Amino acid sequence: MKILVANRGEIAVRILRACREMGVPSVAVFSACDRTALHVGLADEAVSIGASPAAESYLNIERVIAAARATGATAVHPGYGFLAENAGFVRACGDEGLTFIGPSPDVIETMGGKTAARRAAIEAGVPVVPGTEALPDTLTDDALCGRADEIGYPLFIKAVAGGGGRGMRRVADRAGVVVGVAAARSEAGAAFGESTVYFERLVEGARHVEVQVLGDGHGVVVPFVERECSIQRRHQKVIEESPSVAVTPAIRAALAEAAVALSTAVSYASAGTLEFLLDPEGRFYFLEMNTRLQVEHPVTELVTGIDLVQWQIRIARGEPLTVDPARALTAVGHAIECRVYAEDPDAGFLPAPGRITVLRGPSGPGVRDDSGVEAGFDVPVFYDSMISKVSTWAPDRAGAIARMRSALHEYQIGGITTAIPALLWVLAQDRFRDGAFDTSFLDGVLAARAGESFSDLTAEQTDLAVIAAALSAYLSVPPTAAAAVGATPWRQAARLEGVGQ
Amino acid sequence: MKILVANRGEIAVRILRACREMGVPSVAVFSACDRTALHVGLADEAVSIGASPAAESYLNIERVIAAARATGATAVHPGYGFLAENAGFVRACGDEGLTFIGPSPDVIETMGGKTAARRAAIEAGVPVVPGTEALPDTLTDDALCGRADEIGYPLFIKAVAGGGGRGMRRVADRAGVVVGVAAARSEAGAAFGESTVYFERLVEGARHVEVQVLGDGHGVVVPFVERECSIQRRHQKVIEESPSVAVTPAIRAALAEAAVALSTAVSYASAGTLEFLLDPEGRFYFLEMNTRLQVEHPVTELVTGIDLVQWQIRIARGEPLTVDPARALTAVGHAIECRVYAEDPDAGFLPAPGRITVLRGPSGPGVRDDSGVEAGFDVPVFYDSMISKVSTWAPDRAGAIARMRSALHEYQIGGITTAIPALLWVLAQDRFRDGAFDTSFLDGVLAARAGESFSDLTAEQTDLAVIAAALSAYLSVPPTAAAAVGATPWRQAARLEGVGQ
Amino acid sequence: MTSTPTPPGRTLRLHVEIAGSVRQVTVEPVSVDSSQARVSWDETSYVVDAVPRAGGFSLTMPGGSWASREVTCHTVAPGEVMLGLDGLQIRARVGDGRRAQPAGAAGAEGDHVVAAPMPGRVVRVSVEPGDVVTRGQGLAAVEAMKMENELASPVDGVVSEVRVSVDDTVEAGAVMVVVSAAVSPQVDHD
Amino acid sequence: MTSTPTPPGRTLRLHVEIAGSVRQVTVEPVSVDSSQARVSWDETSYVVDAVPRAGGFSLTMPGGSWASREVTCHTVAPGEVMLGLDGLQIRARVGDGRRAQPAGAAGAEGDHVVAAPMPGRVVRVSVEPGDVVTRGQGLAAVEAMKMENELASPVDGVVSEVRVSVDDTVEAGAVMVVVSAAVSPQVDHD
Repeated sequence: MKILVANRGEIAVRILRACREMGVPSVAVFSACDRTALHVGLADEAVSIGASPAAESYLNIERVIAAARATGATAVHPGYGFLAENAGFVRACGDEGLTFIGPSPDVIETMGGKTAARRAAIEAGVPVVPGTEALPDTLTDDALCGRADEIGYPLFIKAVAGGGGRGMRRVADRAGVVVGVAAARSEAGAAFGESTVYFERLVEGARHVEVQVLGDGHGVVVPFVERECSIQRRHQKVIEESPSVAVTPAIRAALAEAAVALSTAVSYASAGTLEFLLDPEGRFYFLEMNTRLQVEHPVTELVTGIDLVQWQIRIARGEPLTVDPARALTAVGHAIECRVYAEDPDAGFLPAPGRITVLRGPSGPGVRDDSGVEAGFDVPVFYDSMISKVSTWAPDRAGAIARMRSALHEYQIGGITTAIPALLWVLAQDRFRDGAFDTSFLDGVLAARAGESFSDLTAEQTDLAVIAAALSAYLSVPPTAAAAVGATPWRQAARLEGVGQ
Repeated sequence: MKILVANRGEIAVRILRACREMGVPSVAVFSACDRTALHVGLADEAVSIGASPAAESYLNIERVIAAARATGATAVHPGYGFLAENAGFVRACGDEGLTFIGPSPDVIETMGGKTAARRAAIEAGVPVVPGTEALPDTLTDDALCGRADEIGYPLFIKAVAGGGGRGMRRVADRAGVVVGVAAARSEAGAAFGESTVYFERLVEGARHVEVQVLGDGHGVVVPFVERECSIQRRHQKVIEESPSVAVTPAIRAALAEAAVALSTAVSYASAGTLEFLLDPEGRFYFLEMNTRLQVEHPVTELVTGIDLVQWQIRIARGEPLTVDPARALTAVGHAIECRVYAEDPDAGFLPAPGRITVLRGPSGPGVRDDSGVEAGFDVPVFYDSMISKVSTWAPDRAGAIARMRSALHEYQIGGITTAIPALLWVLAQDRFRDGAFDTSFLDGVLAARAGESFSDLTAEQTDLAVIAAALSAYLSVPPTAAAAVGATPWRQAARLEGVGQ
Repeated sequence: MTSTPTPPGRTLRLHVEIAGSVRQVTVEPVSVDSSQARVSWDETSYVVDAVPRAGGFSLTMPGGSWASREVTCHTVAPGEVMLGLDGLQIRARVGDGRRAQPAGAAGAEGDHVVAAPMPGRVVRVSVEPGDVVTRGQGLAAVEAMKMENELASPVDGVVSEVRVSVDDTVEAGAVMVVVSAAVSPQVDHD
Repeated sequence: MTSTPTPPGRTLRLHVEIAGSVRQVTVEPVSVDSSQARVSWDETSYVVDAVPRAGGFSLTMPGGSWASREVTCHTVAPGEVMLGLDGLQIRARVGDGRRAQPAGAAGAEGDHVVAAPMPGRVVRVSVEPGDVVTRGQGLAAVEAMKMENELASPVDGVVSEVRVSVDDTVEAGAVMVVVSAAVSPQVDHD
């Protein structure tokens, strides 16, 4: 097997590492702005596949297939995002004789559409959030309101093809239905080229928990201990952990049973994740299935010791699924993941692309840094702003949080801003530390503190910042490590002045 | 508690991280050449303690104590090396009211001297290698030979105060005794200021295994699953792992029992390690005890999930030792550590200090990088040449080795040479992969290939090297990340020429 | 950086604004042969040992406080630096101490330019020249890193210029829309 | 680096020695507007895309082979670079292709300098001027990083100079001892 990784950033790096550990030759693909990206250097071979906009490179099926053909790759790992859940791409791989590392295109179609997946769940006896089927565009306003009344308020309008919170609207009462549907349809149409929406009851106080599964495609499915992903900003996950403080052994067993029932029903192959809402009474409802590797898979790897990417590759090779089910369902210790986005949290989380002047990722015991960037790299404007994921493990949740705070504290990155100050702020909140949160927690506390800087300084830190700012004006701070041996900064300032004259 | 870390490099970084995770304020000390060292930046406070030679800084008891006094530190963690096993330093800490994070000075004296430790082991019923007590300088040559005959050949002459292979001589027969003793005494005298030696039988085909313990100082001692440290170059450990392929459950239990007997006999407090020889028949012999944290402690942390440095701090605070003994004695998966020395393996492992121009440590699942350096740092000539330790974990030994090869492969360091090519070569040896080695393995295979480069290139790698060498002459390679956006290297070359004119 | 380098040993006066408060700061090298300087403002005075390192400084305080820190530092705009410290990010304004230049209090009168906050693609233009807009009203949107960022009018006023169209690629700081402020009863004098 | 930078587009001929074998290499940029160059020797020819990056290059080969590599690169002495590739370290000699300069075959006749291989402290000097020494005999020892490194005579000969004493601090490359070779029956001609 020779694997082409049809992705970029940290997930391409993650997959390329798995290839190298397994002795599997690897091929990276890259767009114009990713020529010097980390994943390019970690692959055995690398192929340029086009211009920077994703549509002209990472989303371009023909170019990815051509790169596989040119390098003699025999398999494709799609990572997440881009072409990972594109059944057309999976079929194109099949036509080319390439093994797609993931489930079949039919399963992707069955489980990928939100309403189709709900139907499959209902058939498999898995509880779903009360909701409607896809709502035809031809429904009258009155009919829409009638369907909404049946579900009850508050409810969510969701796009069938949705993701990342787009095409999604919260509706508090009947009066908001018609305008909400119009807005959601328009947003979904613009974002996904598909404007169909449906209604789903809003489960108040719910957490987002999800079950990782591995399937061999022949009816064997191994469920894993749950991940808790309720810390979200605008429906985007920010912090994930495993296990969930809200999941008892009985709930865990029931979640696993539901995940197996649904995955087995579709003869699921490879790694997949079933997302559930868990209400304050411990009832859970299936939401959707992600038919691919998940961003937050490291927390599962840290508490079970099972390498999910290596298993995806083994399953694709046709090896038997010999994961120990007891180990998969038992968390040893606690793991937590923070997504490091290139954003400015003090400017409303504005995306912050740019050149990284200095980078020192966290390290040490119990710390895993899945980074997709390095010093000198220009974080591009064209793709998702996540530049790395920091994961920590400790025997208990408090220890994992303490280790995460320490790791983020020592994470040094210059030239761009990141959401790290906001992550540190969340980790310090009592409600987070107590585990007393639901999916609305983060948006709520962010709204309550709007405008305040996340980089709240102690008196000592303020003094240090004043000193550093003044020195930066006095001295020319070199963008990279280049202080001459024995030179004092004041001499360097003098020398620079000489150059300027 | 406020902890001063009386060390430098990776072990200071390791301890400072533990302090920050535990919320304990920390103080770093640094010598002149370490002003910008990594450990200085990771501490809450940092104090200059003198000139670069260790005797004028890290080994200077008065200056270390003065730094603690000036910063209000209440405890001192010595790391390993420097003052870690200096009973005089421990007493000076006590006189100053500082908690020494380690055992009592009496225990250090009892277990620190090799012949005293042997005596304690014999009293505790722990087997030792057949050998003599310290040999008085007044013995005649005939008497020396007589004592050697009693032990049998081959034997080792060892310095009572020895370490790192100094003051140690292998003697094959009676003819080598007198000259060997003279040489060992002279070397030990020069290195340790103490020339006394003793004889010990050379156990043929022996492995070096060791047992980590934690003691509470009140008679409770928890033994850990063994570490295997037989991969040594000139008596210096290079690769360590846990568990040992040669240790059966019965041997593990017996080793643990011996370690507990000896540690309990001295009411051992804090972390310590008992070193044993294990012969091919599974018999083991106590060698010596290291009354401090060991370089290779990460492999134990990786297979048990127990943080040894945090426990040292808890024990020093007087907290009860609540480590689960079953977990401590059970390896989950397999861990391996490679020491990355700044050496040139192709020049007889010559030390290679110098400025690090670029550094990208390995990362990802199952990889832990304990580094003491970063890009821009000048690796000093004054101290040990170990710049980092890479540890990997996997469910089994083959997986841990594969992961280590991948991690070292991606470890990028420029400006200095390191022993990484030699490590990769060892990891690829069949005897290493089969676990079929003893302490003489590495020196033997190194001698057999003397003069050959460890960087044995494939045809493709040779071509790439030729290309890179030619391009480096054509273009000015910037020492750090600074390629201007949009500039091609050929334009840059042209611009440089313009500057030169 | 923001000011002309100064001869070794020469004292420099700067104003530094952090989190809304401005300090008049004096920087005075202890000697050109050491890496130490005295940095003072108000009643505060530190002797710091400052060694430049990758993207910033290593600071220690041999003069008593003993604090040690790595600070990263990059210029984001003339007179504006972004500092990184303990996982936090601090925007600081630094200027010549002789010219008073309190920041933040931009006048509410006259033309206000609405610039792209980061490089990206224009995905929406909601106004035309002559449109009357209110403070906070969306004028246009830029997409970067898969996120849409709505740009709002900083003032009540009238759109005087629209310089971009949908699908244009813009650099950070590119002027997109200009709004002429309605006459405001309150004017801040500099 | 080892040679004067060359105008864009100009072809450069170099000799490159790696692992004892010397190749006459030609480097020819494809154009100044691309980051590609043709690098050829003997029957071998590659088009490489070379982008400078921290301490080295990123190389890809758009011309068919598709191999991609990060190579670190630093000059250790004039005409000598140390390359890092796939965790390996490769010493290469690079020189102007017009001047033949086969390395390694230093003549066995004349004065041989024994230099400190790294910075360190002299811990032993075993010879005096006039001593007769044999090839491989220890002359002095330097300590660095807690390791003693014995320096051996490269030839049979007579010690003509001893330039260091015990406890001296030496830099890498500092001449410590000079040995005049005994007349040898075999002389390599360059």
